[in-house]
Amino acid sequence: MTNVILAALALAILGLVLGMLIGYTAKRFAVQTDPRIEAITELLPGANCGGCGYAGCADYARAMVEDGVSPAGCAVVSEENFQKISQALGQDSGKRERKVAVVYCSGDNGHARRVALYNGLNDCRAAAVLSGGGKGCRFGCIGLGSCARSCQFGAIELRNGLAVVHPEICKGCGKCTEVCPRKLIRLVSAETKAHVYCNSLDKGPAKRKNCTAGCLACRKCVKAAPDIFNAQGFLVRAREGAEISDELIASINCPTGALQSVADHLRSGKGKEGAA
Amino acid sequence: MNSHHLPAAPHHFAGGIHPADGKAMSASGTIRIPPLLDKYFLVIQQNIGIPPKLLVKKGDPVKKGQLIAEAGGPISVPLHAPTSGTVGDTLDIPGANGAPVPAVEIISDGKDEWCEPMEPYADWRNVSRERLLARVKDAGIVGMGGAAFPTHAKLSPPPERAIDTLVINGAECEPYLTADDHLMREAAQAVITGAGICAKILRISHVLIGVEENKPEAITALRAAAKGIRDLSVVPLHVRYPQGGEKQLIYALTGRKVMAGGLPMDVGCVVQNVGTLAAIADAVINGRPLIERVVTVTGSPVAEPGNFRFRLGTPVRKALEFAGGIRKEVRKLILGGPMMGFAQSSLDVTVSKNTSGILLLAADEVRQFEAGPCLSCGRCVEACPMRLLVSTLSKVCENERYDLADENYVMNCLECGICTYVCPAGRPNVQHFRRAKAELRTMKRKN
Amino acid sequence: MEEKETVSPVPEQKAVTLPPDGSLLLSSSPHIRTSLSINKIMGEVMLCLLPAAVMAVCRYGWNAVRVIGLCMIFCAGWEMLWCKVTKQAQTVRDLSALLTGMILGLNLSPLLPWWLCLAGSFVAIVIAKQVFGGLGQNPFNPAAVARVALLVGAARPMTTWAELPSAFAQMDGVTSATPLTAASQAAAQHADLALYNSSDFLKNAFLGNIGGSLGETCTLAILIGAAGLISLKLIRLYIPLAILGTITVFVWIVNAAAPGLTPGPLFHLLTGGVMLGAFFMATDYVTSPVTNLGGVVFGIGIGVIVCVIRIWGSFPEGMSFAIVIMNALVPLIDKFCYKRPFGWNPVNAYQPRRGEIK
Amino acid sequence: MPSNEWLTITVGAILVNNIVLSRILGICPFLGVSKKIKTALGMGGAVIFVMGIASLTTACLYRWLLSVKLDFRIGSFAVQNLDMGFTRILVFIVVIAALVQIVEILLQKFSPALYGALGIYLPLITTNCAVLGAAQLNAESGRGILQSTVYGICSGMGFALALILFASLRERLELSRIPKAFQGTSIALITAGILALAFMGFSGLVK
Repeated sequence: MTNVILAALALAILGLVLGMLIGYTAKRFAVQTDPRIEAITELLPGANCGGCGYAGCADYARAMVEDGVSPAGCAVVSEENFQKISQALGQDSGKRERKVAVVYCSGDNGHARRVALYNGLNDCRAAAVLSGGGKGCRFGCIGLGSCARSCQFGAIELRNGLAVVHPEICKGCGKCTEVCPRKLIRLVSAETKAHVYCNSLDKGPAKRKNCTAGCLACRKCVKAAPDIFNAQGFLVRAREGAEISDELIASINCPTGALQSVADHLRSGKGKEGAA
Repeated sequence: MNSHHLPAAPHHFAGGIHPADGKAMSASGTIRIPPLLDKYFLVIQQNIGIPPKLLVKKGDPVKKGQLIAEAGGPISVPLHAPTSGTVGDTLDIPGANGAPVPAVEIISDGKDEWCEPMEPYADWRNVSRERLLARVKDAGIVGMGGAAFPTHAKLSPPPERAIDTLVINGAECEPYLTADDHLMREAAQAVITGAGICAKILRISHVLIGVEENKPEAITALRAAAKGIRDLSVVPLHVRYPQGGEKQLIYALTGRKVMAGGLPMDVGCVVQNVGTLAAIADAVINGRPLIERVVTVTGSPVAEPGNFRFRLGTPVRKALEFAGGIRKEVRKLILGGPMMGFAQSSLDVTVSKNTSGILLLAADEVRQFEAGPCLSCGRCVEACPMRLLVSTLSKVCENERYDLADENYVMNCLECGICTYVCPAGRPNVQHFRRAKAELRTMKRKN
Repeated sequence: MEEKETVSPVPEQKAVTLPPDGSLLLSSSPHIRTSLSINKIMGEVMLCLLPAAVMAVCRYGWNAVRVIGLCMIFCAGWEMLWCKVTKQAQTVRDLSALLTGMILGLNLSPLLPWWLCLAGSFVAIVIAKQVFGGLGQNPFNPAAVARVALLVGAARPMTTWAELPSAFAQMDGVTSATPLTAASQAAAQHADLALYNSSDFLKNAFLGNIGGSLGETCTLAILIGAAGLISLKLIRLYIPLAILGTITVFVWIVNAAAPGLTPGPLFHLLTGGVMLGAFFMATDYVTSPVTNLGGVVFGIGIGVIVCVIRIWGSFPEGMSFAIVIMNALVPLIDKFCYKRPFGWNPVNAYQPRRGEIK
Repeated sequence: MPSNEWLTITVGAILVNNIVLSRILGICPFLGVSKKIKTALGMGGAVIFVMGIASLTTACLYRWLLSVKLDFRIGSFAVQNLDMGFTRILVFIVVIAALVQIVEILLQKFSPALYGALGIYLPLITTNCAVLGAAQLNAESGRGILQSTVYGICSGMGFALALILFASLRERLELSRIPKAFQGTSIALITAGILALAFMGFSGLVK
């Protein structure tokens, strides 16, 4: 019994001495860090997608706290956490507009003309310098899926040689817009319900030769709704965030189908794949 | 071989291979001159650097050799009309690397009349080097071996660089191509004269001409033409690709190693291609600008392969017609040689200042890339003339780890294609490295 | 310049038949490629292993056919099964699994039961190769790993040898042990090792009249195969020569320092799996360094480890252990044995000075 | 067979009875910090250091306090033949834990980069079985203080060797197309298993 008591005593003393030693060293050699960095890192999504331009979420959190960078740079974080971060930083948070990526092309294998076969790396950037990977159109989607691979959230689907963004999954981080060598992916307001899915600046006949789904700049849509659509050279664009009803699209009845509602664009690709 | 106190010239380099060269197909005969075409499509930018500025507009009459675009800056050269006629549309045609490029159409009037020529310097030895250099620039001369770098810029190194040797590239190590070989055989005197002009511009006398041993006629012709010229030697080199790579050639001829990321002038050398020299001689002695070049049209589907003196702007479609047409199914159309040339998807590409060959490959000659697993067999490492750790690099690039690619010196890759040629797994190494280099360049530009 | 202004006769204009739209192939340079392929390499290596396999059949008869055949079939089977289960393209056609099976079979005892062949093949193909991602991704030599696993896990069947119908068997009086085991036992008992250095014994070892695994007994057959490998340019000599050289030097030094500890260098070269390992297993592309210098370091490492295990360790043979251990070092060797690119640090850098220019 | 005691300790600790590959101790940091050679080097150094110091301290404690019979009296309270050996594990743990804590604090102060790289794994050495195991093995085999320290350092070196080997392999594995099910820890464990298998070849080198 004495042994046990003695042992306990001895250990207690040992623990006390060592504890004091640790306490002393901890005080003597303490390193100061801002607790907010850790807190904000916790609030960030932790996907480390790099969409904000920093090396991962922790780095961005550090930049927010130390360099006063705005938290709006993170497109992925949820609204709730965004508010919390703004609070932690003592900033006034504004309302953020949700943005999604859109691939401005509808030239899948069924529509776009192939001028050559491509044999090489399965990567758009590598193919872009080789006559654009075989498709005739030099503005459209190359269709090797570099954007799909770059997407952390799996929002891009490669469908019959055309990349299609699923807007409900897309977080708007913008990674795909950087990866695409053709620069035909853009971040637009999620409110936009329809787009002219074409990116070609070629003249009408040249465009027609290369793709049966390109915008021919017939201006049917511009005439129907001049406040929504505006032609820039040989390409028409829908105004971002404009209210476009399905009826309007139906009444315009785009001859090549380049103007489509987002939902139709998602659906039509599927149907064609089944047909092909 | 030379009196200079230089490191021993090894006449070869480490690594390299000798692929089946297919040169016999186009080696015989002489350089053929094709008849005049109705239309030429002259790509406006035919040089690396700044594009020239177009001086003519649609409907303007032009004479053969007339200036139609002036140099756009120091690293730029002017462009001249290939024949007489009128200027047509300015339009986009497929460029050699796939992207469409602006070109100007010249509609021939069939007379092929020369414009007022530049003053011929028949006695070039007594012309000042400044005037010679200006002539090289005015004649629109670029490196005709493939790089298309403006020659006048190469011939005016910064004053702090001491140049002592002019290295002349007659190696023509690319398989299938015989354009330089034919040029050296038939216009050896022009090559030697061009070398003399360059040497005078550079204020040096030591000239080394490297020619692979498999071109004995060219060596004989050059030696005959160079007879009696002190300090100029024609050096036979081992037959080994890429003997004509700048760094490899300098090493083989002088034993000097150009530092990674460095330029030939760092080791006191200036390298010129034989075709460029012949063009320089023509420009100086006859006062004629660069409007035509020797092109090899070859490959098993070509009915009558050979070498042609094509005007710039000749569409490949027409070029193939001159060569007798196509006699079997073509799988690949290549501008340049098979190792470093560019595959084309259209016959509308045109001959430009750096087009050394038009090569067609039939289906049975093309082995596609398979992207098999790297066995780490080391054949690529053994063959790499830049001594890169290709197998590791290839895997690193496949995983898009460009940081590691940089650590493994991917920026030193020549893109000569040897590693891809020897790879039993059929991995598209060169494409990997090209992509990695492009990515790294953008990354570095960003930072 | 001899300018030719005359236009040469033009061939009559033949219509250029164009390739149909979209049939031209676009790819990055180079546009020509060697005719070598992975399955060609594997097939040629198997061809080079044939002499050893034939000798094994001559020595051990149907048992040799059984073990080698079973291993090849099982290896190919496991590979096919794996590809099926993981839903990927069948890779058995690259012949690498068959080659692994063949090497594994040559590394086993002729009396090994079929289920151990099955287990060994499983270790080689699935555990040592496919879980790492298949051919080209495995850090360890599959056959060597399988042999090590069998040696450790099934020591008895792995070291039970058939009665040797040769003259030497009677001479030695040991029928159930390889000369290596016998020699190491003899050394432990401080017995005379002269027998193992006799020219008679060495001749038998060279011709294959000794006990051992199927493929490793006949040095002559392996050397014939090795000559094939070299003449077909399948391997470079750096690795085998480094291994053999290291073993020779190491054993020679040990012999000089402590006579009676182990038989001479020739004994060590001619017995056990040294020859088979040096030429066919250590030179496996995937698991050996890519540079020549790296190969030498790799070979020296194997040689030293083999000798240490043979002379002082409790296993009589250490070739496969040595190969697997050095396989683990290959990434480090590749890292440190790589000389930098051409012109990175020119030894004979030439810097022309102003005064030298005329 | 090498009979020299020091050779036995060093070769035994580094190769034959490698603390990771043969005794399967310290697997957590072995798997955790082996992703990069650089961090593996740092961790290896830390382990060598901690093991050396821990072995030294614990050996001293054991030699002079725990393995001897104590006689002492405090006032009227007298103790005779007190054997504190049974508290060995407790004492070792407390001492090692405190030691590592101090090392950690010092690292954070003087080498933040290394601290960041080692991250969570430094506290893990606190109660690491490899460190404790080395101390225990020392106590069990009755080695002297110097021998114990050398053993501790060599065990650390064995750990570092295995770690660096493993890190270089994992750097290579990172570039491999490993099936998804086997990525990460599972392939690391398989690799470690094969390595352990190969290191069995060294058995019998020392008794």
